Amino acid sequence: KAYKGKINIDGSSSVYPLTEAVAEEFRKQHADIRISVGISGTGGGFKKFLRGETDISNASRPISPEELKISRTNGIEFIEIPVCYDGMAIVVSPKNTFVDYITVAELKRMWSPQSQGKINSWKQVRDSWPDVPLNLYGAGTSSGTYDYFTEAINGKAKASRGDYTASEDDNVLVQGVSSDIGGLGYFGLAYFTENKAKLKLVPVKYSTESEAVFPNDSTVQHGKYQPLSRPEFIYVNLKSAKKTYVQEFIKFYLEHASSLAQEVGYVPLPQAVYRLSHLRFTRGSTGSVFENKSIVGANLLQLLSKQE
Amino acid sequence: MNRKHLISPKSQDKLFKIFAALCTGLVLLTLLVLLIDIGIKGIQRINWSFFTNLPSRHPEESGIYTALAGMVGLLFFTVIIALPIGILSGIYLQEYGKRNKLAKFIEINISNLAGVPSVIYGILGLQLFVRTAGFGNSILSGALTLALLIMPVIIVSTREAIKAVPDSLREASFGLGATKWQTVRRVVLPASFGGILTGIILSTSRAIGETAPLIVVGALAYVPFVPEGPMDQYTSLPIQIFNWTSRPQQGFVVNAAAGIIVLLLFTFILNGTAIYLRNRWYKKTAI
Amino acid sequence: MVQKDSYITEGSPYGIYKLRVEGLNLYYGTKQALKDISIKIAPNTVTAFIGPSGCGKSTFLRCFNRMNDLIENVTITGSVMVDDIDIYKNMIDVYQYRKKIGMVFQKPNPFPKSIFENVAFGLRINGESSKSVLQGIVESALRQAALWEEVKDNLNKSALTLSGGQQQRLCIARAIAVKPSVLLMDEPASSLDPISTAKIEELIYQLKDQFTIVIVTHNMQQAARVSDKTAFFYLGELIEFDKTDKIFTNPSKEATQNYITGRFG
Amino acid sequence: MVQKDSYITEGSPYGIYKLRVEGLNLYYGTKQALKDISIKIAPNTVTAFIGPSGCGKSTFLRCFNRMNDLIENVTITGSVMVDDIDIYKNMIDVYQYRKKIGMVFQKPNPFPKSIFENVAFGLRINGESSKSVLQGIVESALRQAALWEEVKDNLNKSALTLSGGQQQRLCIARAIAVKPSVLLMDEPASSLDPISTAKIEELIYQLKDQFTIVIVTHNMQQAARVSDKTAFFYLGELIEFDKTDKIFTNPSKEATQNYITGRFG
Amino acid sequence: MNRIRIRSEKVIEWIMILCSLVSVLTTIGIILVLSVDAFKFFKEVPFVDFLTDTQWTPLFEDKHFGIMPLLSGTLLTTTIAILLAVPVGITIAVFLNEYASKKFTSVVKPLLEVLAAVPTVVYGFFALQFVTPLLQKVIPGLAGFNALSPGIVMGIMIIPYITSLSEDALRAVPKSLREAAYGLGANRFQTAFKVIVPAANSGIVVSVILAISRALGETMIVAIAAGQQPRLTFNPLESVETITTYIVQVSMGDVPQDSLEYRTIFAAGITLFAFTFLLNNISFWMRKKYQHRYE
Amino acid sequence: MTHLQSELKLLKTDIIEMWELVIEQLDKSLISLKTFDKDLTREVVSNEKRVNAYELKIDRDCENIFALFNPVAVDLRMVLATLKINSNLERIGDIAEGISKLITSEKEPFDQVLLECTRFQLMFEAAILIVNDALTAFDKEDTKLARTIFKKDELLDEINADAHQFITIYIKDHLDKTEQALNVLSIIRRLERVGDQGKNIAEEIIFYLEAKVLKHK
Amino acid sequence: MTHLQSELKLLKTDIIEMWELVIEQLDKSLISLKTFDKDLTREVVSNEKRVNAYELKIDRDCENIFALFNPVAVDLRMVLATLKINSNLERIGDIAEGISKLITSEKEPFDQVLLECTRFQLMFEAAILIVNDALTAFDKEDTKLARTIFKKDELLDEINADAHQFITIYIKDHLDKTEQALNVLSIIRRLERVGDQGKNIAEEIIFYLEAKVLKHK
Ligand SMILES: Nc1ncnc2c1ncn2[C@@H]1O[C@H](COP(=O)(O)OP(=O)(O)OP(=O)(O)O)[C@@H](O)[C@H]1O
Ligand SMILES: Nc1ncnc2c1ncn2[C@@H]1O[C@H](COP(=O)(O)OP(=O)(O)OP(=O)(O)O)[C@@H](O)[C@H]1O
Ligand SMILES: [Mg+2]
Ligand SMILES: [Mg+2]
Ligand SMILES: O=P([O-])([O-])[O-]
Repeated sequence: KAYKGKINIDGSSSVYPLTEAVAEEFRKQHADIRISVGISGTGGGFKKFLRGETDISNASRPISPEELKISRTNGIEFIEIPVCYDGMAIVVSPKNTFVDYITVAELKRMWSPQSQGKINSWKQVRDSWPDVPLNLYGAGTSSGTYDYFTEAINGKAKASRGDYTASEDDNVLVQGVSSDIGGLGYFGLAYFTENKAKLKLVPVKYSTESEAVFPNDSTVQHGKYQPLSRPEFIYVNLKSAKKTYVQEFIKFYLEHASSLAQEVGYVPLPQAVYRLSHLRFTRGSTGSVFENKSIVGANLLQLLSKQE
Repeated sequence: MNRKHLISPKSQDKLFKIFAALCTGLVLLTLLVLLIDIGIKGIQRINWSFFTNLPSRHPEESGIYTALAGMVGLLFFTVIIALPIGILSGIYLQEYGKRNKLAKFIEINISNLAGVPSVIYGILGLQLFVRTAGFGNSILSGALTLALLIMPVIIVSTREAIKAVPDSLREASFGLGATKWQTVRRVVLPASFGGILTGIILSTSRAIGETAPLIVVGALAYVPFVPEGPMDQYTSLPIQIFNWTSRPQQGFVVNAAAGIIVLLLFTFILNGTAIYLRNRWYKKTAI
Repeated sequence: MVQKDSYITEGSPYGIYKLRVEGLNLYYGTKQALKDISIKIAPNTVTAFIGPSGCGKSTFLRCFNRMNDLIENVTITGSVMVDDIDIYKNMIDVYQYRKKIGMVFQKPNPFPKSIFENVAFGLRINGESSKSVLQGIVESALRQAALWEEVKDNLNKSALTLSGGQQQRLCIARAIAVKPSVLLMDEPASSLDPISTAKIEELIYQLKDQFTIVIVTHNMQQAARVSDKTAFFYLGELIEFDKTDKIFTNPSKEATQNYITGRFG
Repeated sequence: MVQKDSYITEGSPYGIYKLRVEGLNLYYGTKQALKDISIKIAPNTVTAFIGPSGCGKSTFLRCFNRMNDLIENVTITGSVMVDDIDIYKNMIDVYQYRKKIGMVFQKPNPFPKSIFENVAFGLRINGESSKSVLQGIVESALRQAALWEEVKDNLNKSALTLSGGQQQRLCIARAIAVKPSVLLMDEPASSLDPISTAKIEELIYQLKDQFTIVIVTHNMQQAARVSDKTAFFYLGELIEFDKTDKIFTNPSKEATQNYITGRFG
Repeated sequence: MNRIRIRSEKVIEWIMILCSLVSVLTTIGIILVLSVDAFKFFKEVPFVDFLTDTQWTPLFEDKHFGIMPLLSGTLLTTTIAILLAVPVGITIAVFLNEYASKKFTSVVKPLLEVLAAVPTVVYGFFALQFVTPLLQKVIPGLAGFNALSPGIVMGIMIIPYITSLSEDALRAVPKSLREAAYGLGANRFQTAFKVIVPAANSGIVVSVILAISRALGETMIVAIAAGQQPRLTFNPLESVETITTYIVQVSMGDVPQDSLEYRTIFAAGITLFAFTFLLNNISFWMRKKYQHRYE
Repeated sequence: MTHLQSELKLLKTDIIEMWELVIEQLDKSLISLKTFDKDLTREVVSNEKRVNAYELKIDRDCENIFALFNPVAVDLRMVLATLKINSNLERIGDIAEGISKLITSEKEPFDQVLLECTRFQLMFEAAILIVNDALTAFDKEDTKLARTIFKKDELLDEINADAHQFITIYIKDHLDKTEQALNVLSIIRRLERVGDQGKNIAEEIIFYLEAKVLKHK
Repeated sequence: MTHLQSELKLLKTDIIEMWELVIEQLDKSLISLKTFDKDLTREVVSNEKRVNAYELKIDRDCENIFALFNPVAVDLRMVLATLKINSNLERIGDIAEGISKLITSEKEPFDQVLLECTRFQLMFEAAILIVNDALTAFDKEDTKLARTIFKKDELLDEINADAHQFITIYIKDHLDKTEQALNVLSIIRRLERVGDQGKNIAEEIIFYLEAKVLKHK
């Protein structure tokens, strides 16, 4: 079978469902364009992307300064496109009756590297909680989720205690938390949505004073669920972006991202962001808007338009 | 002096029999539970479209077409690569270098390789084929990795099969003036063909089920097309299953179960063929 | 290409002896298995080698078709002459040479092929592929081996379906098919029942018109029944070699007598 | 607990016959392997079973210690009486019973244990563990089996290091050690060389003072040499049973004569 | 023509030697690939720390490179599997060989081999979703991820290996030994355990060793069901991480190549390799030593 | 036919040849007795060597058959019988030679009266018949015929017993012919012994074919 | 000692017993000849049955040994020799019986002159000696002794040859004793045949021990 074109996509496992859904829909109209979507994590994806092996890289965090450096030495230019939001759900077992909400500070107490081997009981986190052993479950260290969570809670990417159950496979975490009365875990909201019955969602207070917020479409999209909602991206190689079928694909992506994101359990970006992104794409605006900026709590519309 | 046994031999015998039957029963029960568990979960999804559909985000629409194609392609190349090398080295070790140092050294190597965990092969494949040779995440990388993985199995079973050919046949052949290679090709190989074939099939069925090394070489991907050459990307059934099981939607668990049924069928058919051939050939060439 | 050296089946035009061994010594590593053996065997006779286990009968037999070449660490001195040609000294092609010397082993060892292919094997490896030529030779070999009548309707059946005794005759047919002039047999009937054994013995008795036969046997009665001359080996030495009836009625050596009358050990 | 049933070694106080078989039929599945066999064997005699391959000798022999029980699908009718007790009909403990019937097989089959442990095996499984008792019995069994002198200094060496003939004598010692009254031997020398065979035959000749011996053999000469009476089987039937010298000089049945003179088939 | 034939014989032999060398190259390849990066790893991390540190957190802020937690996880799951599989596997082998009817054996043995043919991913989820909840009903304090459940399932998975190989070894014991034992009045149990099993013990030991090395190298079951938390513990009720799990975990993620974190998988891999290498050599040596016993 | 069988057949052929030779010797002796033909007697004497050679050969062959073929049952009895028949025949050969020698040593032809009164010729012919019948019985494996020999032998015994008396009387009448008479007596005794040998042979034939031992019964 | 060897030993014991019996028969015949003791002759006649029984038994045993043990080489020759010696001994036994019968049938004691002129006693003793020597040679496996028998037999032949003449002369002188003379002649002939049998036995012993066939040489 002769294809008109091939698009190689690789990278984040979080973005994967969305890209996959888009690719699937796109294929229905353009069966003659061959798209493959790999999963090698955000970092793994960038590595290939920056070697020029892939056309598009999925990323659940913005490109890092080190990666930018490589892109420059390799002469790879890219266009950054945010595609959706992902809220991170904090979950406990349904058997856990004592947790009503949790503050960011408490999360930090639980997860900071300093707590390693020391904070082993719920009581140590909040006095009113019982002396139940605290078992933590979280994303694998090579995922964008992990990077984002550590940055959002502990203030520094990849800074986390190591003595918890880390899995790249979120179902494993679902299973773990659901059966563990002392368990607490975090992972993408999509996984919670699919496993509501097995898990108990915990609202997060940004500070002791603010109100406890449950993650959902509106709280995430409107930046109320802070700091645990993050944008997700795709990066398009500039050379590839010049090919018409890639342009076709990106156009399709941005047109359908909103509905498909919802379908796969993510939160769509505001429509304006999609439009803006498409504009930036057609113009070929390269580079990252997050260079030297923290992503936590960032307002995409502002950032993107500022660049303009 | 009539020291009695602690438990009389007769009851010893009975007790053991009960215990052993229990063990056997439990293990078989486990198998049954496993199969039923999977069967119940997956059978609803087994239909024609499951085999012809491309992967999809909708579990009901998602099929194993590409995974199956990828698996067949992968196995094809694996076997193409591993077979001649495996069989030839099996022959060499058993027929030629029986006593020389090189053969001894190779033999130790092979017996070691047979026990090396498959992840380690994954690492080897990743470094050697994916990265150093630059084959990337292609069928070739996967096939080479799997080929190395099953080669020891092929070599060992080839040797076993050849070893089962009595020396008397070789002597008969030499006695008739045949050269070494003539003896190997016309007498030893035909006589051990059944055994070799069985070994190949069993090793292939092992290759089918391997997941870990493929994950390590990076085969986890959405590949909605049938690979057309060794350098194409691919996905394979166990990878697809693994992929599905890590999806949040329940529907994919059903898909995974259905995929497992297919995978099991594949392995059973291969194993069954191997058992059948083994019996048939034993009957025919029992010497 | 079928061997057409017709001389080999028609007795030796060379000296009066078909096989001549002079001062043969054979070592496995440093262990001497044969000690200074000399023997002369006339064409168209049956010679039996007898002696206790491990005395070197098989080893000696295998010198005649250089089967010992296949074992490492074997050293041979002295000469083994077949048709007055020293098979160890001269630059002979051992594979070609082996075709002139048929060998039959202790256990029937038919190839797991059809009866026909078994007998045709020796010709095929020599490049003969004409069906009609093969058929002719296979038939005549099977006839000579007194097996034709029993198998002629089943030539394509697997040789393994034959009984032990039939298999052994098939092996003889297979050896005969390449038209050797010498037939070596290493305990050819020791794994067979008395009836099959008797058939093999009859066959040997009939084949000696065309071949020079050397047979190793543990069964003294068998040596007595089938052979013209008998050689008694002991501890790697050839103790006595004489007409079979002489050996069995009046051996010259004490050791031979002790062995055949069962007074040994 | 050593069997002390002294009667079993001292001849039978029961009827004049040690073994009595009446109207025995044996089927493997639907195939009849033994047809209406009746035979009476006196104590302290050596009885040889001869006959062509597959005629049922081994099958019949194994009826005496119910070894055929181990094979599936075997049907037996008729009676086999040992010391006038029907071993199939009565509710006897087959394992206990087998201790009274020693068996020696075609191929020497020592356990991969020391020589001592091989001989002591039968006693050990019976619960005997006193070293001194074991030692006494092992020594006397080995002496009876004419092996003691050869192994007394190496009782702890693996039995597998012995030669074939020695292994077979060890197996006899092992069988003797549990003090059976009957010894069954299925071609006990067929895998041995003539010298070892002669030793085993001598041994049988000596053991008959203490045991009732039944031996299956392919080797008619052997039957002739060792046995007092010979039974000739053919196609599952007992054709003739008579004194050995009678069988070999003047058999009453044509079939027997044809078999022993080699005019068969 | 002879010259040609002899030459082509030589050519064929050389081709075969080359083929055989592939396996040598594979071994060398494995050792090189593992040790080059492991070597670099040990340039940065003292070997003593590697052996003595009780924490393994190379991917975290507070980096520790003690292999002990991974090793303890590996050994723990392996031990559980072996404790289950060896007695049960051998018992079944003896049962099939000595007690069961031929028909029964001919049905059960292939069924058992089916167990070995089930892809390990399947077992992983079986352990996580079926066995763990089941066990939690019996053992109240059992964590969702624990060493026990995958250990058991792994044990079940390797039972067929032990049974199959042991059964082969038992079957290779000549029938004549069995008959000899029965002839001496031994019952089935005595025959089986006093004669047949001792006679086949080298084969059985080899099967056990191979099973151990299989358990050590098993990846997917533990990756899925044991949790992925390196913890120095021998408590089977807690979650652990094995070496293989760690390798898969890292390779599924995005650890940058040529980083210290990346090299940890080689350090871990070479440790695993060393273990299985040792076991393989033991079994190889045993097989060589005893294989000609009954031939 | 097995190798042993063909050896046995050869053996049989040999002994039959010897047998015929022996009968010929007897025939010739008888003729020379009647015709006093000394050439014929010399022929008999010289032919005796051939008989002896046969005996040695057959002995040797029997020994070889024992050593090489281990005959049993009927085969064994055949060889044993042959072995014995062989020495019986040899002895008959000896007797023929002895008779011929006696005839040779005689200076004048035999006294017709002497011959007639002793029923000499009848006896001689009967003896030859016995050997002949034995041969037929052996060749045709006919034990019935063999059994008739015992009867025939009785005739010889009777003649022999009578002859003694006749000779005593005859000597008293013909003192000059004492020597001849003694010779005739000697010949008669020998013929009686031919009958005995024939009887032995018949016994052996019956032993061979029926495994019955009649000797001394 | 192998089973065959013990069987051979038994065989040897048996034939030696028979041998001794035969010698006893001869001895008794000689004594009765000298003493004209008819009781003794009757004893000899009745003992002949025992000799015959021995013959049958040994024949039977040889047959069994052939059938069951397949003797070869020296063992085979031993059995073959025994077989022949057996029939030779039986014939000697017959002769002893015959002599005794003759003595019994004699109405009056033998004429001393007749006995002396024929060197009768010497001959008888020589015959017994031959049988005795043969026994010793057989028992002790002494072929040298066996060879001396040929010489001794010549003496018997010589006496026999002479006896014929003496008897012819004697008859002419003592016509009334013709019958007795004929009987003595008959006994002498028989003794001569004992010598022959002894010679045969010696030949068999040498054949057995040295595998040399001396017969007809
Ligand atoms: N390949 C070998 N390497 C070393 N020694 C050997 C080899 N083959 C045979 N021998 C030794 O050489 C001697 C003679 O062996 P050979 O097989 O010729 O004896 P044999 O007379 O045929 O015995 P058997 O009757 O048991 O077949 C024996 O001592 C044997 O151990
Ligand atoms: N387990 C079995 N199942 C079915 N048939 C059998 C079995 N064992 C033996 N037979 C058959 O029973 C018959 C008698 O066998 P058996 O082994 O008793 O013969 P045999 O006289 O001992 O022969 P051989 O001399 O070859 O040992 C044969 O036809 C054989 O094929
Ligand atoms: Mg040999
Ligand atoms: Mg049998
Ligand atoms: O796969 P990640 O999106 O978690 O990098």
